[in-house]
Amino acid sequence: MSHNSTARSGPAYVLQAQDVAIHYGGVKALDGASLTLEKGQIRGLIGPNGAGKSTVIDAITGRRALTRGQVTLMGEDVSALGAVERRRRGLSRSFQRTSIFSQMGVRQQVELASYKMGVADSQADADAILKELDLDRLSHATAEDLGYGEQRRLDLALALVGRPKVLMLDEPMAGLSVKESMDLAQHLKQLTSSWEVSVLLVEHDMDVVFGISDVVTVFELGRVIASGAPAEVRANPRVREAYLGSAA
Amino acid sequence: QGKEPVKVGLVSSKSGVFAEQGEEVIRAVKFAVEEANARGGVDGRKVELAEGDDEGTPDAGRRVAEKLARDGHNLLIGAIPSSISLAIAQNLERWDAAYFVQASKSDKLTGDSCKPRSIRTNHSDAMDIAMINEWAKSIKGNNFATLAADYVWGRDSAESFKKAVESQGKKVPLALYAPMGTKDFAPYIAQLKDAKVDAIWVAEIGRDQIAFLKQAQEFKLIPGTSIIGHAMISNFVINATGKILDGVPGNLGYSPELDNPRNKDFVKSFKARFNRLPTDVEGQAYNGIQVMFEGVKLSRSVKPEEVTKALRGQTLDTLYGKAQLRAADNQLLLPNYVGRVKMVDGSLRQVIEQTYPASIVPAASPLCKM
Amino acid sequence: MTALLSLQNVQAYYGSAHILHGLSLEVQAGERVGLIGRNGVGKTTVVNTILGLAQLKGGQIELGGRPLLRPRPYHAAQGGVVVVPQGRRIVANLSVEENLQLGAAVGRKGPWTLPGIYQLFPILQERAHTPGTALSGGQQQMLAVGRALMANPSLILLDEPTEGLAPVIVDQLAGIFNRVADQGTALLLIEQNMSLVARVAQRYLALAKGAVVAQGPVENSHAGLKRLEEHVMV
Amino acid sequence: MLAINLFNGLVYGALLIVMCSGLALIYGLRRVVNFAHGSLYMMGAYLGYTISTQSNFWVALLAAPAVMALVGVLLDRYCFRLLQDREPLTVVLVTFGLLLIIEDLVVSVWGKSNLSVPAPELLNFSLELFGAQLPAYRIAVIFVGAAVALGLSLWLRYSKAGLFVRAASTDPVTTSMQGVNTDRLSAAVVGLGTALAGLAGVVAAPFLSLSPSMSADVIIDSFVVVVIGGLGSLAGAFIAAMVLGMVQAIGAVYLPDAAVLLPFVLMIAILIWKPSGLAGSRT
Amino acid sequence: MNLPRIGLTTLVALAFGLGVIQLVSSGTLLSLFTQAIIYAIFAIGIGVLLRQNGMVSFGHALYFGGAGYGIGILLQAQLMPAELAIVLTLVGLTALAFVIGLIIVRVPGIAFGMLTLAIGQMAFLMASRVRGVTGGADGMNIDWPSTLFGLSQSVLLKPAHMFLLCWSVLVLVLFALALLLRSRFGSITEAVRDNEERARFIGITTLLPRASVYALSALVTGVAGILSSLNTGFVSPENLHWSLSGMTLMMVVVGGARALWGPALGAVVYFLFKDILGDYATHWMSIFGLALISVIVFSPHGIAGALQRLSTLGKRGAPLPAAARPAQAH
Ligand SMILES: Nc1ncnc2c1ncn2[C@@H]1O[C@H](COP(=O)(O)OP(=O)(O)OP(=O)(O)O)[C@@H](O)[C@H]1O
Ligand SMILES: Nc1ncnc2c1ncn2[C@@H]1O[C@H](COP(=O)(O)OP(=O)(O)OP(=O)(O)O)[C@@H](O)[C@H]1O
Ligand SMILES: CC(C)C[C@H](N)C(=O)O
Ligand SMILES: [Mg+2]
Ligand SMILES: [Mg+2]
Repeated sequence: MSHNSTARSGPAYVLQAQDVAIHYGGVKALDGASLTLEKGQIRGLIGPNGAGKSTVIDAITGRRALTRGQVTLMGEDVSALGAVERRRRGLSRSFQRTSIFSQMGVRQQVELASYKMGVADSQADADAILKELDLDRLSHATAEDLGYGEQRRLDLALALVGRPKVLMLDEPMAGLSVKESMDLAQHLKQLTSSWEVSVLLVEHDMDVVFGISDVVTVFELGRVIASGAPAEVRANPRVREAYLGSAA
Repeated sequence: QGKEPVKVGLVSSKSGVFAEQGEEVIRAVKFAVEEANARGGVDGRKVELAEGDDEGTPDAGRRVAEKLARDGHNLLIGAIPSSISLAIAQNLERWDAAYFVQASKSDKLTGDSCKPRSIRTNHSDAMDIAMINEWAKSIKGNNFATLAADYVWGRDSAESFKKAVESQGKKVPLALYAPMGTKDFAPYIAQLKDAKVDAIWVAEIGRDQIAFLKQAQEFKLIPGTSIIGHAMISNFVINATGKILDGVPGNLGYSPELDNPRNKDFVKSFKARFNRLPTDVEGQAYNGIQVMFEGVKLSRSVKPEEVTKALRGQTLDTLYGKAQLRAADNQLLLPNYVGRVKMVDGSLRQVIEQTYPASIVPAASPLCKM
Repeated sequence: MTALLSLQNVQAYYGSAHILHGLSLEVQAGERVGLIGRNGVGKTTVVNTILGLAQLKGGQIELGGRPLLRPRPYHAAQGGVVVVPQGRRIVANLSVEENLQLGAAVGRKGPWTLPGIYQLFPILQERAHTPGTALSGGQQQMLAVGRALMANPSLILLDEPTEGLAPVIVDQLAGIFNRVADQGTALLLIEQNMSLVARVAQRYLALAKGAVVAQGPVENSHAGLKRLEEHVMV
Repeated sequence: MLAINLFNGLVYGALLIVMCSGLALIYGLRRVVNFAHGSLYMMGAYLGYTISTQSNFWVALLAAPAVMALVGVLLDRYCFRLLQDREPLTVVLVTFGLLLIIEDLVVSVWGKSNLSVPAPELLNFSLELFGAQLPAYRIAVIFVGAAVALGLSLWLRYSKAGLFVRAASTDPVTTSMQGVNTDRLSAAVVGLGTALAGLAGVVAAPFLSLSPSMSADVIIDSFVVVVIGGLGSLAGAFIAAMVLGMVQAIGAVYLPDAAVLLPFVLMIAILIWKPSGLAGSRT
Repeated sequence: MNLPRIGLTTLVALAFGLGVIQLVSSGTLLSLFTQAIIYAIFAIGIGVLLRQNGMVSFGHALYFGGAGYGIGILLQAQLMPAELAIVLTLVGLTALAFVIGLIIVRVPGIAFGMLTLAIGQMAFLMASRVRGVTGGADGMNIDWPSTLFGLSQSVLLKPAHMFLLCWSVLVLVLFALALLLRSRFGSITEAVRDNEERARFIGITTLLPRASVYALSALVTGVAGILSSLNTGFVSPENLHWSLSGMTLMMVVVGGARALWGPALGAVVYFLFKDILGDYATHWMSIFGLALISVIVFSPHGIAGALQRLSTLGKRGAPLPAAARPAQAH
């Protein structure tokens, strides 16, 4: 599938982040972490607060400039590209703090995103996505009038537009009820099989993470401290210590 | 009765750099209007007055003049600086108005920007300079500096002075222009001190000249260096600066000393009303509106076009005696005066030292095409 | 006996977002209470409501028996209730020592003085004149706790004090919390780290959807910990 | 000549220091860029005029700032505090409204004409320094500027209230959580800032005449100063005020046309490079 | 509003202008209206920037006076017909604004306001100090040719005709803006204003739209500047001064920038009230200052916002349409 340049041996990674680091002055928010995503894979990313989970998403999506490291999307080095360009190439994300266009209509903003992603029939595409996320009844409402859960779904809708190849979700379940979280998790699982989208899922809800991830990575202090199959990671004593505290 | 009233639009400064002079102009014009109405009006017509504040800027001046003119008060008078007069004169046809210049001196007003409906009743720069050319022969010293307000009149004045003295082989090594509204003249004073000239030609305006004189004294520029004032030895400046101006020479636009019946009348009735002599600014303004009234009488009309047309070329009875309004450029040809500030009867005021007849007035500018 | 802090049926909002739905809690003098709950259930909002940073639109808050009608952030500290805020909030342009002096703003007399704090956290004395924000996360947390103690409070509200801290530091802080409490200061410990709650608190309150949904005594045992974790992990 | 010009730069810089320290203090605590600050300066000057004609200049020098302090406290209590949760831009627009009101008030009370306050008798002489005749009053202005700068710096650095002000300028919420009554503190600081504007007005009166345009004359320069210095930073404002004073005094002589633009060029360059200003920490 | 309705409203509005000159014969009143309308267009320029970019400019007089100076200088040079000079001035001004915009729109919040203030003041100072072409502090007269767009000056400058011209331009400017902002460009700029960060993550480059809105707002203001220079035949540094920007900004705030026509309403209200009160109240500034503060405090979206709220209240009888507030999903 990677039609040019740096074809690598091993599995065809859709996304590869190598030794990415972001320092804010003396603060090493991200201190040399590597991650990969295969096609259709869900990778859970967990770690204590401030471990650098959001920052790694920022690094990969181009929201923050890298201090060092490299990001490869479908075999192509995108480290030098801006956030807009990466998004156009299929690298999409949601935000930990809901980030929508609060003064605009629900459908208007999804349709705009769809148009910007170069979808031929952006109208139809917008309607489809809204229906998918059960927001179609709210098409004409202004985003700021939506409830919290609806706003979270709208955030997700904006990320799904244009059928991205890679989706990075920053605590999408935060603030949702247990049932809503479970529904969303199912939904994600379904997306990966129907669209073959690869997902990086940052989440504090362990049941969700361990329930739907194919692989799980654990961060601490801006570095990867463990990575592997869910069961393996769960059993890792270092993880238990870092994440659950010394009493675990 | 039943005749259309004379509707005067009084545009002058109630605020801004020229507020002091504006106050005087307004007082004199109101006085003239009341006096005329008390005597049964002008040409049997009642005189109605409306006023607006030009804030000392061409923009605001133009704006209020337009409002007054469109409201029917289209016989305009009262602005002080040439810049406002120019902005008004430009639009007279558009607003169907006439304008009587009574304080602005810039040659432009009777030169390339002259207008049939705009009439100047005071001295122009060219007239002042013609006089100064004569007078300069008697000024001591060879080296001069000029300090002028950075706008049309200040530039005109300083440049003309320079030309006048240079033609006599004297020098003007330093020419400074301070923006209108300058509060702190210290940097200019520093340069003037440094230039070590024999005298400084000052063409400053309104408040600025008061500030300049005070600060010049603070920094001991004066009395060490003498000052020649263009439009400076005005009552309001003398009053505001105390002894600083004592002995300073300059041109005089009007003086209550003028010896003719018309002026004597005016001084008398003014004194009766205000218990003091009229100032130079008041005299000029009063003279200006009298010319306007004269135009109404001559034309038996209040139409701006007719009023001004009737005046052109006429010889009028003015505060300066009989004077002709030159048809070529609408300039009233007046005698001119050099004076000096002196202590008279316990107070400082201007005293005429020399009078130059109207015959020295230069010919009309060829640039004026009406 | 009157509670140091009491919230009755509190309704709190951020703008039009209704966050606390009839929350009630009480802390008595000398008590050690754990307040637990998942991310976003409104734990910080409890603190913010007491401080007047979230809008109180129903219910009642009392400080030492005195009702707080229109809370402003300084009322709590003046009433002896000091907050160690989530994220620590060390004042950036002040030195370590100045940050501590800021804590003494209310001027309440009591056992805690600058030397006392330095004795408790020797590292702070070493770094007294460096900018507060130049400290590491754990040191900043000590500074935040020290700053709160400088007010000689009767109750400290600790909002996730171990967030983002290495386990060793967490252990250290647990010891300090216990020492502080042993000297008679009441604690309301907001935490997601249940082992810390188990080691410090005597009783817990579990929050969900902006209200207290469960409470009980804390047992510092494996089973007790499991029970606490259930409230946050579900 | 250089001596005189440097001197003039110092005088104007000193005036700007007094003016801008108030502006910076208010910005620091209230995050308000106060468009009305120039009008408050003007009001102080006119008050000073009235008081000094009633009694004398020295009384005016104390009383006018005192009255202005009260005005500031009221301004904070009934304006800035009520609007503290609104967007900063909204509050800026409100201060513009205040500007209109205060200027009208001043014109109604004192009229539009030019007033002047004579320099106090005590300082009505000139000194020969560095080969130039320098008016004593202006020398005194430099001392006032220096005293304000030094006094404020010491107060902020070493007093308890100063500590609270510094803390609240960085993080008002945290400061308030420590029990500092930031409402009262803000009122006091806005009062102080306004008093400084008033002081600047009284000090300026004897060498810059009083007129309704005096506020517009100084406010833009003050903005340039606080922006260059970093909004809310006092040290930055002190330095920037001196730089601006010098640029204006010296520029007026050597580069009369370009000089007026220099401060703006500097301000634009700095804002584009660092939107929070030289010493500003917040964006 | 849908397309036919916008078109219809435009036609009705144009006809209204014709009606006004039939009914009002007072030259004074008409020239007052004319002035109000010119400032209405100016205010719309500032309003567009606020509405589409969320940015407050304290220096828009730059484009108002700039247009006057531009046209004045071109006409003085007598190099081209006046019609072309108008187009060239507007194009030049828009291009200049675009370039300035590319630099300054990156700067957020109040700093942006300060930047615009500084740039505007620089223009003011330059125009006041450089006497050569601009006449310095005296301002310059603008020599309009005797005929413009085939109309002779004397016809064009009749108060009624001048009014009609300005009114029509106002209506057309609003019409054009309404069309433009309904388009994709409108959505994009709205998105960037609402949430610049998110906009980048749906594939929008944010700098160009912002700079374009800035240029657009300058263009609209420039149109007002041209009309003003036609109406007065004069331009001076005061037309570039920050206090003019400030006053017009206040009109925008009073009118409300949420609706396109809000700023225009603000300007008209400003001039009418000033005129009505003018003779009775010398305290216009205080009155306006108080009005301004009250509007900011009590009706953050200005008169237009209040009117819109009233009309939705009237129509639906409830502050929020029921459709917009459904029960929480599941
Ligand atoms: N703009 C910034 N400047 C300085 N430090 C920052 C900045 N943004 C983040 N940090 C720091 O970087 C570290 C990593 O933050 P990040 O938001 O990536 O954590 P996280 O793992 O997503 O945590 P959470 O679970 O709380 O969302 C933290 O210590 C944080 O304080
Ligand atoms: N300033 C705010 N405006 C609007 N909503 C807010 C604001 N702050 C928090 N919220 C929302 O209020 C809810 C409760 O937040 P709160 O910070 O109290 O949670 P918490 O229990 O402290 O979570 P955490 O464990 O992450 O600290 C969340 O849904 C959050 O998104
Ligand atoms: C009063 C004067 C200084 C005005 C000056 N004569 C002018 O023409 O502008
Ligand atoms: Mg995060
Ligand atoms: Mg919290």
